[in-house]
Amino acid sequence: MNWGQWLLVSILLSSFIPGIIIFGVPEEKHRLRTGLNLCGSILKIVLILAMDTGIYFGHNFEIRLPLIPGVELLLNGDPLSALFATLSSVLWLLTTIYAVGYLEGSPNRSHFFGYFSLCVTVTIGIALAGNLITFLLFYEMLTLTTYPLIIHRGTEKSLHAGRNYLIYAFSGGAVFLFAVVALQTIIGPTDFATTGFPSSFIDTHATVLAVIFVLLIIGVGVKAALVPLHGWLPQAMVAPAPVSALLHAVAVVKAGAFGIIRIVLDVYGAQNLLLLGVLPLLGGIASITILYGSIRALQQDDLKRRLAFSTISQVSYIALGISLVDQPLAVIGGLVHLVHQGLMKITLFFCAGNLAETLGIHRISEMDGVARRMPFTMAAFSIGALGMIGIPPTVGFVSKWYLGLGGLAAGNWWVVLILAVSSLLNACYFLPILTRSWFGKQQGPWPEELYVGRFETRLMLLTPPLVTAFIVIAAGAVANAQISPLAWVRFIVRKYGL
Amino acid sequence: MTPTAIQTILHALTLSLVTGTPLLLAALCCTPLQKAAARFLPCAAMPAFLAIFTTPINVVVEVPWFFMGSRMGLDETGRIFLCLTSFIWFLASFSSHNLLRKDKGKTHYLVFFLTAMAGNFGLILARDMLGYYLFFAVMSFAAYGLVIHKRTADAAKAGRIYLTLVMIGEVALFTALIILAHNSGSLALEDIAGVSHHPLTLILLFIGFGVKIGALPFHGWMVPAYQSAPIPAATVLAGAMVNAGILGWLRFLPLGQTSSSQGALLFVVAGALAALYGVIIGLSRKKAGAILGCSSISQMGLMTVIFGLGLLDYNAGISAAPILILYAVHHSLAKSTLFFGYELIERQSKPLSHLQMAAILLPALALAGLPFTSGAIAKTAFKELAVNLGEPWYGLSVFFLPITAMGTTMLMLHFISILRHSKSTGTSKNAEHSVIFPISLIATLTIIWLWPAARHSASHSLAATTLLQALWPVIGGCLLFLSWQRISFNKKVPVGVQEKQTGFEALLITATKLMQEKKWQKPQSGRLHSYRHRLIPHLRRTEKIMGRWKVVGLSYLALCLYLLFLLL
Amino acid sequence: MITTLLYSMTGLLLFAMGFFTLIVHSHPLRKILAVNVMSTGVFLILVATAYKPLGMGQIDPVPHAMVLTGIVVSVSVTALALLLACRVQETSNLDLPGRKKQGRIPEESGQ
Amino acid sequence: MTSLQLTSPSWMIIPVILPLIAGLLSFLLNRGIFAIALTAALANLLAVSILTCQLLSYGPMRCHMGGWQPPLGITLRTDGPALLMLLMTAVTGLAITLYARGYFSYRILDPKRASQHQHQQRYFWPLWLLLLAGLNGLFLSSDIFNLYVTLELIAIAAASLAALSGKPASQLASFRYLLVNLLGSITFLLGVVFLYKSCRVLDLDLLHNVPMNKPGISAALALMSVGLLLKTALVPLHFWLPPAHANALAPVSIILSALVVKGSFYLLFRLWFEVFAQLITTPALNVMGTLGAVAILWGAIQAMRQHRLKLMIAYSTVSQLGYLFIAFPLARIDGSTQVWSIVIFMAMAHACAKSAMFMVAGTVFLHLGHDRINDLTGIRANLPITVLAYGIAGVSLMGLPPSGGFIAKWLLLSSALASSQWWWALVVIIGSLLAMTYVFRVMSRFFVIPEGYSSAKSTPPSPLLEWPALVLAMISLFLGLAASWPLYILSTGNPALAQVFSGGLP
Repeated sequence: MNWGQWLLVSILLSSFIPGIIIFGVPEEKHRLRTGLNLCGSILKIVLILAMDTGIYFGHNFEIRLPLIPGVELLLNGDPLSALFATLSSVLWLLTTIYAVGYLEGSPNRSHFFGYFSLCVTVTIGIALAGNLITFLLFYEMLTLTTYPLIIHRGTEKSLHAGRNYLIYAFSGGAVFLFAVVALQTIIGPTDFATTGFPSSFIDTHATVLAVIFVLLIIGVGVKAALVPLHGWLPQAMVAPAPVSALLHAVAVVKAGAFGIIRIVLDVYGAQNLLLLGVLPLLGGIASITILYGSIRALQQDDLKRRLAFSTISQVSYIALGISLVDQPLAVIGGLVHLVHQGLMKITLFFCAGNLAETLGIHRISEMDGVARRMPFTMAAFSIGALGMIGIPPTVGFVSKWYLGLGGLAAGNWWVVLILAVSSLLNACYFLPILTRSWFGKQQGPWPEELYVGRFETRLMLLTPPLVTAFIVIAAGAVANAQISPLAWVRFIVRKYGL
Repeated sequence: MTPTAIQTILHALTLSLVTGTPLLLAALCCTPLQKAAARFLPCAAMPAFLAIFTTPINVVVEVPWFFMGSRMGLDETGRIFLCLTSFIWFLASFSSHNLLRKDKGKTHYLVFFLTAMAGNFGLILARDMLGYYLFFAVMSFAAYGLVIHKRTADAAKAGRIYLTLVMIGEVALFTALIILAHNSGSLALEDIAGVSHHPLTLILLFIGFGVKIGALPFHGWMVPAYQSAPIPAATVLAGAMVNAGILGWLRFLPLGQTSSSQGALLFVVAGALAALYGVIIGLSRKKAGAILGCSSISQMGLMTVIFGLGLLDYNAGISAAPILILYAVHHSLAKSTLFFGYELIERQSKPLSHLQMAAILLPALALAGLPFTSGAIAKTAFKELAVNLGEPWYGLSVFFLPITAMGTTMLMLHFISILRHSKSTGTSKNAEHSVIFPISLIATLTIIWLWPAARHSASHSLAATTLLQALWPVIGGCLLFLSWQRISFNKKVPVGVQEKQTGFEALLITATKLMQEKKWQKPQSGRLHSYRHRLIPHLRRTEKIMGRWKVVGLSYLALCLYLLFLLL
Repeated sequence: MITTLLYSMTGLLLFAMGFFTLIVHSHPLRKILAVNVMSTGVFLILVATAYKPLGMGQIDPVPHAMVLTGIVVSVSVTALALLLACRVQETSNLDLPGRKKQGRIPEESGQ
Repeated sequence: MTSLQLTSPSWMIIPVILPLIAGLLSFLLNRGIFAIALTAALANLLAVSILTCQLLSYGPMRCHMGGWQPPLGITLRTDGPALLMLLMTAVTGLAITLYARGYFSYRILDPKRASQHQHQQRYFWPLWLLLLAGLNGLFLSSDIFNLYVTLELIAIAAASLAALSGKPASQLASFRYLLVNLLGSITFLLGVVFLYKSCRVLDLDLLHNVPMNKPGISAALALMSVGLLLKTALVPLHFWLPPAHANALAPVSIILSALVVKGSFYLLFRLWFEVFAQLITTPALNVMGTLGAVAILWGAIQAMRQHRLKLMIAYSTVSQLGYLFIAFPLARIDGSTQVWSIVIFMAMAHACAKSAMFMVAGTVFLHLGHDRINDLTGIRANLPITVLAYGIAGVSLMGLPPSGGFIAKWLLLSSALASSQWWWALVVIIGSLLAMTYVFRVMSRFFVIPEGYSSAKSTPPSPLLEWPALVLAMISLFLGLAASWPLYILSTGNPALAQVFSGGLP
């Protein structure tokens, strides 16, 4: 093994080993557990940054493990995986800090953090997966590792949500498996690195390949919460806030979106898909999801549920961008939204968690004047929300801008229409929250004031959202700089030669 | 480093300071240093003055890493607008300073005020589309905080309407910008020039900036907002921020380089209607702020008409642009002076003196186009434009301008009479702010006369025929007002329009009602559950039957025979 | 040839009878006997297979060995089956032997 | 197929003889029974490992017992599939031995139950060793009558083991179990008789060369098959399995579910695809596949509605056995290359995972005194390793990557799709989803820790109860990652399979 392969393995191990150790850490050894978690996550960021640097300078990271003929596990570091891996690792660090603060004093923490670490390992695995089988492996493991987190509270409601989550996720996984096998029977084993199969297959197997594409998208669409496969997501809100944050911003939903990107860009390739003519289907579903999620979000009074429906809507921007695969600008918009949506949504969920944990606020109708009690939290929330609406200079605008440009370049004016309507709807469900909390008058005492202290809430709960909110603005403000998510996405798109 | 490089850096520094200083102060206001920061509030506009005098025209500073590649610079139009805007902001910050003495929501106010200021300056300096859009958005959203500053029910309602419309404007603008950027292939404002405009873009831009200037279907926010915002805030809204809309049109539909007859018609019709509509609704209002808001709707309508005329063809554009700017300067100065005058009554303990009344009357009648005022110059310029355009525009303007002038006169007199009857609420006798109104007044009365670009129109406005033409509508307006007042004060005209829901609010409420959660919820999971429960006994029974020896034996036999049959 | 056929047919008949009893009757003892009859039937066929008329050559020893082994197995299995049948009657408080329910194992008896 | 002919005694007889002797010894002796059993299990594993090495270096081998050549003598032989099954039995057997030790030495406070435990242990070890000998004999034997004897041996030992628990339900279940096994054996024997009548040979390798043109042979195959199907509990002949497996003692359930059914299936499979391969018709294969598909679905649906953990696991066995049969119709397409690997992988992965699961069920039963699924909450705090083992075993049963079950399902799917028989693939997919449902129904209970549940309530169980389960579960999981090794062993001496592996081991 060369150093590159060691790097890939140690990236995975840097959270896997702490996770395994944490399972054995006694409940009361709080410091040890936190230390392990933080060391692991910081080490992982360092390693991933090393990998990013390597990738930028053209180094090829690859490690293979053949299982049986035609089936091999392949980890591969390419610019796209670097994007997702970096996002996950950075947000993991923040979420860990947040979770430590959030779960202070609650039972079963070793269990929680153990699965938490495994979950991130698996997410990074998805990022690094170099072929469909490896992707499938981590994709299924993601379901397994997130399930205990969703039902962590152990209530009947959470069990019910967990069951639905499993049914959705595994059904998606099963469809995906079926499609992967079918694809492999036709085109043989392929790596993501090959970027699309020879178009001669299109001549012979056009219909089958189109059907397989649809099946693959259904498989990953469950996690990406494309309508009508989104049912599990709002229910999964019963999980603790850090978990929701992780599910929505980093792990599950993003894994699905990332899968769509991989399938479109790497498995099929732009040319083949254009020949097959199935992309409008993806774009259409994505558009419907964007609108449907926003409209449903409007009706929610529960803050986390509203955020959940907002996720459904926002994640489909990625799919929408990718569906215009022949337009580099649209692809840039889709890809960069992967990062941007994660940053914004994690901020929102952190803040929602802070409200619940500090004042017992779960509903929007209870939020009047809350910004006066928790100004920093609400400031972060506002930044996240404005980002979602797409107000410059937040990152949300950058994504929408590129998506719109790409849509026009493809001659699809409806993309711009969808963006406009969705922005309006986003404003309709986010701005009232902001005005209520900042300018509303407090109605009676808070539902359940759990924390009174020097700061508005525990410092470990307050810092992560502030950091992510700062990134939301900063990453937007320096979008065009040499080092920014957008710059990296441009690098990716250049690599694909679009 | 070469001198040019140093110069470039210096220019970049100056230009960044223009927006950076208010932002920095805003940030400081969130910290314990708030008190000190508040003291420096009037200084926030200083770098803008610095930039006006030091930065040469048409220097463009590129900041490629910022946002999507940012470009800053000052061109001729920009400099005029920056001059005007920074002046008004400067005065308003003085006046805010007084306001803040005993205000509880000081922090909020300061932050929003300074942020809006930064946005307003920034958009003037921006030389790329997204920079403009960015600062425009910053300004619009920050102004929301100013609108609802008083936290009354009225303010909240005004804020809601304002926010709704701002959002609609933002989205329209965003869409328009995407189309523009797509068509021009670049983000630089200079590159828009050659782009042919799709009618859709024109409509979108009309909406996007029309919201800011209160163009007709999007005027709903203006009256309640001016009425409920604190006066310094209303001043900047009316004097400085509205110009962002005009500047936006000038930037994105550069006059003299764009022409579209359909677009022209849209702008002219909407503007003319707004000019009349503003007057009509204004007369029914009983609050000074509201009346000024209505007047803004009307005046901005006139500017929309000018802009629309400029869109007719390239030549018209070239002549309309300076007139539009002239009108904007005139209106901003006059309107903010009126607001400062209005502020006096809120500040001082005694009622307005006759001198003060007369002083307020001057800018008010300037708006109506009283001879020897800036208004007369602006109107003269307008008329000349119409003359140049020929029929039918000239004929229409002959008919139209006097009517609006009369209306504005009536409106302004209404305003003055309201001021006269309203009670003073303030306690202050501070000399500091009493300076603001005179400064503003002097500026209103003199600047246009001293302005070289307006010299031509200024001299024309002094011609006897022009004087007469300008005078009779004012006099007519006065007479009409007097007669109207007699009727209305006797009859106590009901103030119906004021309390009604605006169209957008009604729409919003209906939309929310339509989307009741219950209608969307599916009872599916329950049904599935019961199916499952009904199925279970069947499953158990079948399994039981399958466990009987006879059944097993028979299937055993059958299987054996079947296999035999198949294998033989 | 006819002898072999006769024996074989009888063996098959025995097998079939045993099978019928096994699946139709529920008494444990009958079931055990049925299985014994079945195995006897098979042995009969096996013996018949080995049968050669005198002078027609050597008798094949393999079937005989098989039958012997089979009988041993059958005896031990029968013993075990009888033991289990007794235990069933001892431990279960079901009806007396011969009744309809007897010998049929209640479904999911552990619940 | 050429194979090395051995006449001298070889390692091959060790797996048959040694457990037999150890079983007798453990029956006669009063102390040190566990030591004997453990030694036997270890020696068995050692012998099988040596045999594997020999196979890899020399290829398939045959050993004529006592120097008698067939048709008179009895022959043992080794080849890839047989050795993999032996390995599976040896590894699982060792784990079962350790687990049984832990199970029987669990401290039970109730004196009556404790003495019962002693009594059970007394008989468990000889029977288990006997069963092990029978299984090894089945896998090694090359003589079809000998196979019948081993089948009977297994049946006797298994039925006795199933009756050990002493509960009325288990008595009934084991009685029925015995009768069913007898019926199956006798039918098999009838088949053997028919075969002998037609061919006059009993050795499998010799049969291979006999022309298969007589109707008697077909009848023989049908009879033997149906007998074995009954023993393998393929739906609709599965009625005996769940009560027998669920009501037995936990170590016994493991043996029955993981190993015993595999024995008869292995034999059936060999007969169909090796000995009588020329006779097989496509409709017959499809019948098998259909029954397998029905088994997958029916077993899983029944498992989903069970309220007791052990019954659920038992029905899961019914379902998982279906996968083995679904491989039948896929065999026709590419010879039997793929189908062997599917079946062997499935069997191995299932053996490991199912043993782990029954071990978990046993531990939970000891710990709580019941195995009602709805009341399993809170176990996680006391038995973390057990719960982990259950989870991993569940992953393998569901066929999630990278478990052995996944590899098997992957192979199933890819051969189904390659031969354009996508409906089998659909059944496989639905089957795994159903498996997910029943596995996680239990899992979700494990995760819940009720309010006020204190983990200090009970003593931690012996490591012998927890670790074998985890190790077996891990093996089933990592079987997928090391999938090339079993395939390599499988392909040794099998020309068709060796082709696939022409590149050698990676």
